[in-house]
Parts: sequence; structure tokens; C-alpha cells
Amino acid sequence: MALLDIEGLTVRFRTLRGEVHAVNGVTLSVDEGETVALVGESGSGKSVTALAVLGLLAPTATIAAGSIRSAGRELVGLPGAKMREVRGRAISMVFQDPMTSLNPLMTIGAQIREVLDAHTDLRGRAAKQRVVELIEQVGIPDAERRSFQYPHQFSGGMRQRAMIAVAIACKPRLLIADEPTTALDVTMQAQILGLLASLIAEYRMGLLLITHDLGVVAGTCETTNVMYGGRIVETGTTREIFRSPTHPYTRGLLGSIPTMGGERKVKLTAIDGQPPVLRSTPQGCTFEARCANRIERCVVEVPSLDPVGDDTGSMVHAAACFNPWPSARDGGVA
Amino acid sequence: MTAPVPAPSVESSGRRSDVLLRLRRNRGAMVGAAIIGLIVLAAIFAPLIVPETPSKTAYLSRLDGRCCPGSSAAHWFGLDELGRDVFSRVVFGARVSLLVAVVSVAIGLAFGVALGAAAGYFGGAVDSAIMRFIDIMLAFPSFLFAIGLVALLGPGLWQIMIAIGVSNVPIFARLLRGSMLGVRQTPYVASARVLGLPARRVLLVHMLPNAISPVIVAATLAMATAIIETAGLGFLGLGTADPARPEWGVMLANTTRYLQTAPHLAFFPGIAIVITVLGFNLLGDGLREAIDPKLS
Amino acid sequence: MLRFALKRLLLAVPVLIGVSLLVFAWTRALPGGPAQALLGERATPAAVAAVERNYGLDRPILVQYGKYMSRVATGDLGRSITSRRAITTELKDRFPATVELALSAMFFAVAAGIPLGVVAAKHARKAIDHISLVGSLLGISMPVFFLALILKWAFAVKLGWLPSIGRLDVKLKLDRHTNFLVLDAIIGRNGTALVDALKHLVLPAVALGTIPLAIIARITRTAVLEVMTEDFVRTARAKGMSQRIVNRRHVLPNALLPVTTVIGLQTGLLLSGAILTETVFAWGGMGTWIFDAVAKRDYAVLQGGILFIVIVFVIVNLLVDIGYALIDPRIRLR
Amino acid sequence: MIRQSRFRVFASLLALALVAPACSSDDDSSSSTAPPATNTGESPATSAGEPPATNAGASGGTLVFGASNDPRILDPALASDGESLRVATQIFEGLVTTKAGSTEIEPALATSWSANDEGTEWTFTVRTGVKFHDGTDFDAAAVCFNFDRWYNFTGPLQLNSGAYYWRVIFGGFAQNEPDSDAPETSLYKSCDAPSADTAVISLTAPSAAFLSGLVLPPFAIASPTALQDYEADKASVDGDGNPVPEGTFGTEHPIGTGPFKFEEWVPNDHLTIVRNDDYYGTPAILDSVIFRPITDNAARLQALQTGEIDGYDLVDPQDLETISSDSNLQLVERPSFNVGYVGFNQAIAPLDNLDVRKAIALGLNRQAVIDNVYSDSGQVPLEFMPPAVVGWTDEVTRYDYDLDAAKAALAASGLPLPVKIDFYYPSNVARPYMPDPQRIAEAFASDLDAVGFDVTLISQPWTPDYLDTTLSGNASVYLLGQTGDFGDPETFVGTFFRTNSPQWGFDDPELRQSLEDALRITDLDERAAAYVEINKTIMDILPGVPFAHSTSNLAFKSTVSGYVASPVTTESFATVSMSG
Repeated sequence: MALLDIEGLTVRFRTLRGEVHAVNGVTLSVDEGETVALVGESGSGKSVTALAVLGLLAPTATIAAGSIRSAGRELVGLPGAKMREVRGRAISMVFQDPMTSLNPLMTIGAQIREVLDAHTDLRGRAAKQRVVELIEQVGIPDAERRSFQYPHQFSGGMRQRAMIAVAIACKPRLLIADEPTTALDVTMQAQILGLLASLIAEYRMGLLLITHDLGVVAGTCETTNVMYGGRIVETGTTREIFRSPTHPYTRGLLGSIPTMGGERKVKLTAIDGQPPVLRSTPQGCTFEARCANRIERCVVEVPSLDPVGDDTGSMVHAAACFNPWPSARDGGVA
Repeated sequence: MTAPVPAPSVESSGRRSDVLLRLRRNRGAMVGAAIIGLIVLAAIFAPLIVPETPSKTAYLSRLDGRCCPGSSAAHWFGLDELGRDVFSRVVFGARVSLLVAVVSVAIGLAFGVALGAAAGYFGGAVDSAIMRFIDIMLAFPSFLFAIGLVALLGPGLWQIMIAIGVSNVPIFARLLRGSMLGVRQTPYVASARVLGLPARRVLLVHMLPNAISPVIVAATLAMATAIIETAGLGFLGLGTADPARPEWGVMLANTTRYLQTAPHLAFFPGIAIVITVLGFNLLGDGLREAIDPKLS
Repeated sequence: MLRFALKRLLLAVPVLIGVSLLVFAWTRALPGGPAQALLGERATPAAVAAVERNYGLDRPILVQYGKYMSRVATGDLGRSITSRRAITTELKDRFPATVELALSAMFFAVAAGIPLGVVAAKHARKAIDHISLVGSLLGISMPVFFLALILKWAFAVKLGWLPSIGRLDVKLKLDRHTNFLVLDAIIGRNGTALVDALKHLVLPAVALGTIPLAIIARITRTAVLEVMTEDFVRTARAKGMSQRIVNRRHVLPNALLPVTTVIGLQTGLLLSGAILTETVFAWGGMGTWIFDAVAKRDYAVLQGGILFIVIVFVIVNLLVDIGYALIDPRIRLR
Repeated sequence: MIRQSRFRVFASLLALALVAPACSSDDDSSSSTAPPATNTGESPATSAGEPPATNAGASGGTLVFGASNDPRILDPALASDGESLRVATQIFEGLVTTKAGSTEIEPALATSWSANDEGTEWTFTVRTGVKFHDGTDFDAAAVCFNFDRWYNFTGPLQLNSGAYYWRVIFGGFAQNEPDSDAPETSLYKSCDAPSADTAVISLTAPSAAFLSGLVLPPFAIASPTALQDYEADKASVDGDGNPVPEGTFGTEHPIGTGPFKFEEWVPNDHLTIVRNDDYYGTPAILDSVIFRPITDNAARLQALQTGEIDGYDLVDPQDLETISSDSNLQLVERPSFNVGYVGFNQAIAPLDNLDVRKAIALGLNRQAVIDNVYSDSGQVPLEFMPPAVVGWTDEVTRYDYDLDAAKAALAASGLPLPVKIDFYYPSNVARPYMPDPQRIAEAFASDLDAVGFDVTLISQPWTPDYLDTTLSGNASVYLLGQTGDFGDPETFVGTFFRTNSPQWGFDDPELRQSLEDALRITDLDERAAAYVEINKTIMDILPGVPFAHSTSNLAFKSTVSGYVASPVTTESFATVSMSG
């Protein structure tokens, strides 16, 4: 039984200019101990997917269809009190911007302790002890003193560590990390990713890593889902996808990673155009407008997520495209 | 004195056309603008609207020694204690009230913007000197300041406008200075200065237009306050007093003693004040939301 | 914290010196003079000269200022020409009256304004929000004295529910230790007087408190809405805490920051609004006193009274700054 | 009451000679307590309900009275404002007083009195067995103690803001302060108490103003013990030169012999007096009276309606109908000695032109203003003094409202129409003769516009701006008036025209001389004739247009009875009772 099983998730937003289809039939799962990436540009619907899992969508959003199950338990439509039991306990989340994600008026220690208060019986000295332990665990030195400090007294990296301490306080089974390193500088990114990796290993947590940065995915995740325009357009093992990106969008994304070592010289190709704002379920492929490989069918029909090459049915690698790039494995045009 | 004021967000001011668009979508702001528009029209065309000149008294023929008849077909808002047509006076009153609002705010803006811009642009010693002075002025509650100035200058329309205007100076100055300091740190101003553009150009072309929006909002709201403060001064006997140029605040203040015998005397000018002030407040709020949409 | 308070206090000193100079220059620049005011319609130049000589008004203005300040330094604010009582004695009577009124008005404004703002924010863009918005706009748009007269007419004269003037039924005996009548009634364990004093407070406090109430409600609404969209609120919800706790611990404290500032600024408005309100309700406080003094050119009262109000205003703002710092560690621990 | 009439006129003359330079320190709205008139006897007074014949069965109780201001000081010798004197009148008594509701002098602490033929030595037989509120005995020595106290005032107490009425009646002090503006000489010479019931007061000059003046509350006899114990004369000058009474006599321990005793004064809130149960005469009916300062007229009426007060003085004319139509309330009318006038400054064109002045006089619909602004409680004057005063005449040139005549007069002036004039009126003030200056000004301005003037209304706060502008001769047309100190022509036309005041902008030495002469005439008929001529002259010169002699009103709950309004406002609460 998967830790997280999202099936056909569809999320719509009410806006002044009409309804926006942010997420359209997303399906993905995370197993125990598995690290899964959800990759896409901003606006692709990946953060909405993550927020939907914890029921943290804005009041203007509704889950129109689909189901989200955590360890077999349906989360869609779960009443508030039940949902709160899941949050922070079964599933925790680390947010993008450590500068704004912590309450400026509360000490770091208090903010960690709140989780313990909500979900555990730890009180008093024991709780305090646990807070200090957690702070130490995420690699913040001088934990005792630091627990009495306020967010503005922490550096950016330290704040993200504190966020992680909040997230792991109740040893959740699944951690959702929404762009955890985006706001940090490069060296800090590596440290935080390293910390996440070690914590996952230690606690045997599942990880759903949401990022726009394939570079981050490469070293961290076993499985990768590429999202565009509210749909998953390519999915598979990270290795597969990096080796043979099939969907034109994935290729574009990979092309825009500047590589440090220069071991693999891919042309830096930013994708022209803007991601779409989906006012209605589009008739064709959402990427069609920006796609270099567009064919007529793309305009009238939505491509489904089909196995790539000889990989039939196991979903080791699948893409939603009528005219994909040739898989590196079969080396031919489909 | 230096309580933190939410820093005006410079980036979010957005493009002018966006502001206008958001303003036009703001129902409250449009209602406010409509109210003010109507009152401006009433003020301009007052002589055409009213049945008689606002200073015409006829206490003998109309009042019969009694104060004061209420609404009738001939006199929609009734007659006042001197037999004058209240409707005519209320309509003409719009002229003075709008004049007070506009002129006093203009006076406040003229000095406030000059001081604020100087402080925000030059910074350093100039800034400290100006801000200490502003702090001293801000230490006075503004209405108290206005009372003091009217006491000094004597009562009268101009004196009131000057008094209210001057009491607004520190507010505008501080607001503009704050937002100028924000603008000063933006790359385009920095680059304009590095490029060696003349100070005047940097100030007038690059800084002021980008820093002025919170002041515009404050100015709109200050017009509302000006009308209220004029009424308050009138209540304290420091109002304007030319019968040919009736003013709502004075009308209201003079007739409060008839609140029991002839409530309409206080009611109509009172409502006129409330509606006009409401108009400016609605417009000011709308402007603020349009300029800084995050707040809506 | 202490250093912060001291620093603020030091900053206030030049302001107060400037204020005293300004007030002194202002009183001396006023047309007419106390002699004229004192002598009334039958003032002859000789009588005016005699009074001025007697009162030391013919000496150079800087000498007068120097003398005045040296006396102020010893706590002697002079005497009222009209009432012949020491300014300090008058202050002892009148200041508590105004403070009692202003505090009650502010209490009313805060106690009603903040919940109203929170409720409006909670139901943003629904009927209750629109009603409270229009209501608060009307409150702001109403001249204080107009509202005061209407309230008095309706609730005192027509309905007879509440007294129309004064601070206490004159037939009631009450030992005035502090001249805060509510406090005096409590000290004297005088239940009747307490009820009566409170009844006398209702109308003036409501009249005076309506504008701050409206402003506080609006600022609270905006602030709550803004804070609710903050990342740290989402973080708090992701921790699995109930909405109530999230609101209490995270939303409200952060939303109160701008409200605190507004409360400080409104105090100044309350002091000036009191001039109008006190006149309507025959409330023997600072407001009526200072206004009378303007009419009668009572220099000593004007100097002493206005200086005192300004000092109070400066102190209130100081307290607000300190209160702000107490709430916000970013300022306290800078 | 021997010799009283013989000296009466002369006395007022002397007193009035002293009045002229003196200055009332009345403030804005408390001018109701005018000092008593000495010779206008016949003013009818009205009273609330029927004065109780006896006190038997009276219910006592507490009456709350809405005063226009807080008293300033309760030491009557140092008081000159209406509200202080109103309270002092209840606590203190003088040697003589006026009969309730009239100006007739009657015994108080003195039972009888006589003067020598020259009128310089006055012998008073005073009551025995009377005690001050502090339990000490009242006797002739106490009388002399008080007179000597006043005469020996020093320092700031000599100021007009101190012993104002002493200066009015007696002139200077034993030792005038070097820079004092007090009169150099004093009418007072000495006081002897040969026995406990006899006080002999010697004067430096013959005077009957002396006796008339003694009815004034400031000449009430206070307890010598209390005066000393509570340091009534201890005064200093503070940094601003203010007189500072440092003792507590005038604030906490005012002790006299009156029907009420001082109980408590909470400044700016209330002042309580209680019945003096040991009063030698008919004791007061009420248990106590509480004076409560309420400055705003409308607030006073509302407080009466809500029952928070039981009565108040100085009813706004526009409220008369509200009160008279309310069965729970009643009005008590007080005849007033006053005149309100539109003044012209002839130094400012076009007021130098008699035709212009005539046009204004004929064009003002004064009756309409009396009807509307004064709610009929007043009359249109013919001249600058009220009919009750000696020398009043109806033979002056009359300027009854006549629009056509006014237009004709203006045309006769030869000035091009419209003729521009500035019309000044005060704000922040209500005087009995001018209850609503703005309404009066606006009514007159529209009258004058109809005649062919172009009127610009200019308003200034009463003090100091307005008084300064008008009295220093900077206002061309303006509203002013006068409440009489004494019922004598001098207090009206004498004050206005005997000296050359810049407010009128003309100098007529002949008129001034005739006023000087009239002041010295001792024969009542001769004097009356002289003033008749003067009044005729004045109304031909037309220095202004008198527009109102008003009456003032008090309002009470209908349960209150026994309040006797006096033209000179020495009104006692001792006869007041409440029912229900």
C-alpha cells in the first residue's frame, strides 16, 4: 500500500475572470522509503497538487475529481478535524521560502513545539528536550540557545533547517518538500538536500519533492514526474527520464539546466513563450502552443500518458505526446 | 513619534494603466467618484439648480415668528431660522466645502511634498533637520493644530483653509519621504544617479512619480478630513460666516440648538457632509486598493 | 528592551523642547492678549497697560520664555488667569476626566473594532463584510459633534436611558482621590457611584470612539486578510493545528501590528475629538478647558494644557512603540 | 430708611463716576448678575409659582441648578463674575439688601441706619445674636473688620480681577500699589464699633452711593475668624503676574451668616450648599442646592428635560416655546437693564454720511428680529437706554422700519448703489441683549441688501478679536450692547458718549460736556430733563441704531416654586421649595 496515492486529481480555482483548471487528472504515488519528484515550471500545478494533499488549498479552490489516499485512507473530503490528524503527523510539508514560512513573532523553539503539542503527549521538559534534539538533528549548532531565538535572527539556510525540524517533529511517514531549496544559494542547496536525504534514510520516510529544477531531482529522487499545464506529461525513473527525455517539454527543461561539470553538453535552450493559464479544459495538448514538435493532432486531442518504447505497462517510463522525441533506447521515431 | 508605518510598496504600484483598470473595477471607488462628481456638478451649477439665492431671508413673511417649517413643495429641505431656503443653502454649501477640501489639501501638498521630497532625496542632515521639524508638528494632534492656527489667523474661509492645509503638511511630508527612501534604493534611480543625470531630473522624473502614489491616496482621504474639520471648527465658533457663501459645517453648528424643535435644519447639512466625506473616503480607499492591490 | 525605551525617550526630548518653543511663540503671537480678554468690552488702553505691567507681559519675549521654562522645570506651570487656579491643580482635576473618557472611547473602539474587523475578514466579500465596511465608512464620515448630539438627543433626551451631561450624578457622594471616577468608586467600594459613573461614560465614549472604532475595524480586516495569505499561516495549518489555534497564535498577533500603530495615532485624534465631545456632554476635561482658554487668551492654560497634551501624545506614542516592540521581536532584538 | 431718597441720586452719580474706567471681568456668558440698580424701584419682578407663605410643611430636598460656568472664587469681596456672586449671595449677607424682586433697599444684618447731615458718617444698628456658620458671633466689630480688610487690600487684590466692586463704589485703597490703576482717593475713611450693635462708618466725601452699593454681594460680611484662619488675604503674584489667593477662605471655607452654608466644591463639576439650620431669620426650605456648571445653552435645556437639573438661568430665546409648551417645565422672566445696538464708526466712509446712517436705521426691521431672534422677549428701543431709566423719552427722532424711506435716504446720500459696507458681528458669545449675534447680523444684512447696500458680514470671536476691533475703531458697522450696572443714564449714554471713544469715530465736545454736566445735577427732575435733551441729540446724530432691550428668562421644573427673579439678580434660593 502506497504512502500516497493520487489518482485523477482535478483542481479548479474560482477567479474573477472565471474558472481556472489548475490540475487536470494528475495521478502519482509515493511508496514507503521512495523519493519521488514532481517537476515543472511555476504555474504548472505542482504546488497546487501538493497543497491538495494536505487540504491546504485556498478557499477559492475545489477538488473537482479524483482521490488522494494516504496509506489507504481517503483524504479528499476528509472533515477538518480528521485532516488535522494527518497534517504534520502522517504527512508533513516543507515550504519554499523559509523567510516567510515561519511566524516572525514566535521563537523557533515554540514553532517546533506547536507540532508536538498538536500531535504528541510530550509536554513540559520532555517536549523542550525533544525540541532541542530536533534542532540538533537538522544540524543547527548551539541548539538550546537557538530554540529561544526568532526567525529573523536565523540565516536563510538555518531557517530552512528549522522548517525541516518542524516537519519531521512527529516522524511523519511522508514528507512533501515544495521547492525547499529555491530560495537558497547553491552551496546551501546542497547542504539542505543532503540533510533531507539523510533524514529520509534515517526515518525511512517517503519524499515527494516538488521543484522546477531538474538539477535538484537528479541527485535526490528515484522517480520523476514532469508536470505541465496541470497534467503529468512524462513520468518514469529519474535515470530513464534523464537519459532519454521523450516529451518535448521535458527536453526543453533538461536543456535549460546549466551543468556544472560540463560532462554532458546540452544546448541551453530556454522554452519560448509562457505557460498557459487554463480557463477551461483544453481541447488539445496544453503544450501545443509552445511545442516545436507540434502536429495537427496535438491541437484537437489530448494525448494520454503512454509507455515509452518497449516499456509496456510497467510505467517505468511514460509520456503524453503524439510526437515525442525518439527514446534513447529504441533510437527511432515512434 | 516614529511609530512604524507600513512601508509603501514601491514595486506593487504597478503601471498607471493597471491602476486605472483596477480603480474602474472597484465598485466602492466608482460610487465615491460618482458622489463627488455629482457634488462638483451641484457646486458648479448651483445657481441654476436652486430656487433662490441662499442668503435670501424672509423671516417675517415665511416664518410667522416660529422656527422652522420643514419640507414642503416650495422648499424641499424646509426653511431655516431666518426663513432661508435650506435646499438652496445646502447646494451652495457644496461650493465652499469643496473649495475648502481642495485648497486646504493643495496647500498641504505644496509644502508637504516639497519637504518630503527634499528629505527623501537629500537624506542625511537635510533629512534629519526636516524630520525633526515634522516630528514637532506631528506631536500636535492635527485638529488642535488647526484650532491653534485659526485662533492665530482669525476666523474666515482662507484662514481655515490655511490652518487645515498646514496641519496636513507633516502627514504628507512624512509619507512622501518614506516612499522616496524606498524609491531611492531601486536600481533605476541608483543607475540614474550613477549616470550623472542632473539632480532635478532624477528627482522629478525618476523618483517623484514613483513615490507619489501613497501621497495621492492620503490627499484624497485628507479632503474628507478637511470637510469634517471645517465642520468641527464651525461648531466651536471658528467657522466661516458669510451668509452669501453658506458652509455646511457652520450651518450644522448653528442649527444644532434647534435639534429638538427643527431637526431638519441639522439633518440636511449633516447628511451633505456625511455623503461628501463618504465619497472622498470611498474614492481614497479605492485608489489605495488599486495602487496596492495586495490590500484588497 | 530598556535601551530601546531609553533611546525612544531621548528622541522625544528635542521634540518636546521644539513643541514648548512653538507653543510659547504661538501664544505670544495670538491677536489681542490676556489683558484685553480679561478686561472685556470696557478695556481702556490704560487698564490694558496696567494689567500687562502687573502680569509681566511687557518684558521681552525671550525673557518671558526663559522665565516660563525655568518655572516649568520646577513643576510650576503657572496659573489660569480666568479661574485663578494653578494649572497643575486644574490638570489634576481635568486630565483624569479626559483620560477616563479617552480610555473608555479607545476601549470601546478596540473591544468592538478588532472583533468586527476579524469577523469582516472571516466573511470577506460576503454580506456581513459589506455591511461592516459601509458602517465603518459612515462612522468615519460623521463629524464627531454631530454624532454626539444625535446620540445625546436620542438616548438621553428622548429615551431617557442615559444621562446627558457630566461625569456623575451631583447628588451622589464620592471621595475623589484620583479623579478617575470609576477608579474612585471602586476604591470607595461605592457600587451606586460606579454604576452611575459608567452610565455617564457611555454616550461620550461611544461618540468619541466611533471614528477610531471604524478605523480599527478596517485596519484589522485588511491586516487579517493579508496575514491569512502569509506563508507562515499555511505552515501553521500544515502542522495540523486547529484553525482556532492558528488564528489565535499566528494570524491575530501578526495582524495586530498595524492595528497597534493605528491605536497610537488615533490617540491624538481622540484628544482633539474630546474638545468637541466634552463640549456637548459638559464633561469637565482638558478639551473644554483648552478651547475656553483659546477664547480667553489664557496663556498659562494654553501653554500648560497644550504642552501637557503633547507630552501625553508623545508618551502614548512611546508606549505604542514599546508595545509594538514587545509584540514584534524584529524591532525589539534589532 | 431715613435720608435715603435724598442721597440716592447723588450716590449713584458718585458711584458711576467711578464706574467709567472700571472694567467688568465678566466672561462670555455669565453676565447675568448685574450689580443692583439703586433707583429704578418699579421694575416688576415675577416669581416661579406662588411664594410660599410659610415654611410649614415644606418638603426640603435638593435642588440642582444649571449654572453657566464654574464660580471663580467664593470670597465675595474678590468676586465679580455672575456665578461666583450667585453662590455668594446664598452664603453671605450684607448690612442691607434689596427686597426680593425689586430694587428697594431693606434691612439685612443692619436693622436700621442713619447718616449725619453731610452724608459722611453712617451709623448702623446691627443685629445681635446672629452667628456665623463657624459658630462665632456676628457683631459691629465684625462689620468694621470686614470694611478695614477691604480698605487695606494690598498687591494683586487691588487689581480689577481682585476687589473690583470695592473700586467701583469706594475707589482706592489705604495704600495703593505704586503701579496700580486704582483711583487715587478712597471714599472710605474709617469704621468704629462703639458697641456690639453699633457700627459707624465714616466717609471722605458725602455719598449715598455708599448705601446703595452696600446691597452688592461683594460687601457682605464674612466671619473675621474664618477670614484670618483661612488666610483670605494671603495672596501672591505668580510668574505671570496673576493674583493668587493662597488661603482657603475663598475656595473651601467661605463663612458668612446667610441661610445656606457652604458644603463642598468640586471644581468644574459641582458646588453644594446646605441649609443653615441656625439661621436667625426664616430658614431656607431646601435641604441643599447644588450648582452645576454647564456652559452650553442647549445642554442646559436638555439637562433640564432629562431631569438632571431642576432649573437654569439664561434661557435661549428660541427655547422659550419649547419650555412654555412643556407642562413639566416653567419659565421665570427677569426684567433686564440692557440695550443692544448697531454701532456706526463715522470715521469710516460711508458712515460719515448722515443719510447713509439714516438709511440703515430706517431699513433695519428690528421688530422682526425681536420677534424671531428674541422670541418676542424684548422690545425695540427708541434710544440708547431702556425705558425704566431716568431721562428716557419717547420724543426722540424715531426710525421705524420703512423700506421706502430707507431707500430714499440712501438715494439722498448721493452715493452710487449698491453702497458697500462691512458689517461686524461676534462669534462665541451670547449676551442678554444679543442672544444670537449671527442671526441678528444675517437678518440685518439681508434687510440692508434690500435697501441697496452691499453688505459683507465679518465675524470674529468675542474676546479678544471682536472687542479689540470694534472698540479701537476698526469696525465700520458692528453689533454691541451694554448691560446696566446701575439703573442710571450714566451707565448707558454716559458710558457710551461722555468720553471720546474711537468706536464711534466722531467727537462732539458739546455732547460730551452736556453729559459731564448732567452727571453733577442732583435734582432728579432736572437731571431727567437734561438726559431727555441728551437722548434727543444723540438720536439726531445717530451714532448707531439701538435694536433691543431684552428680558432674560430662567427655566425650572414645574415642581419648583418660590424663585423670585430680580432685575438686579440678587436672587435667593431661601424661598424656593420643591414638591413631588
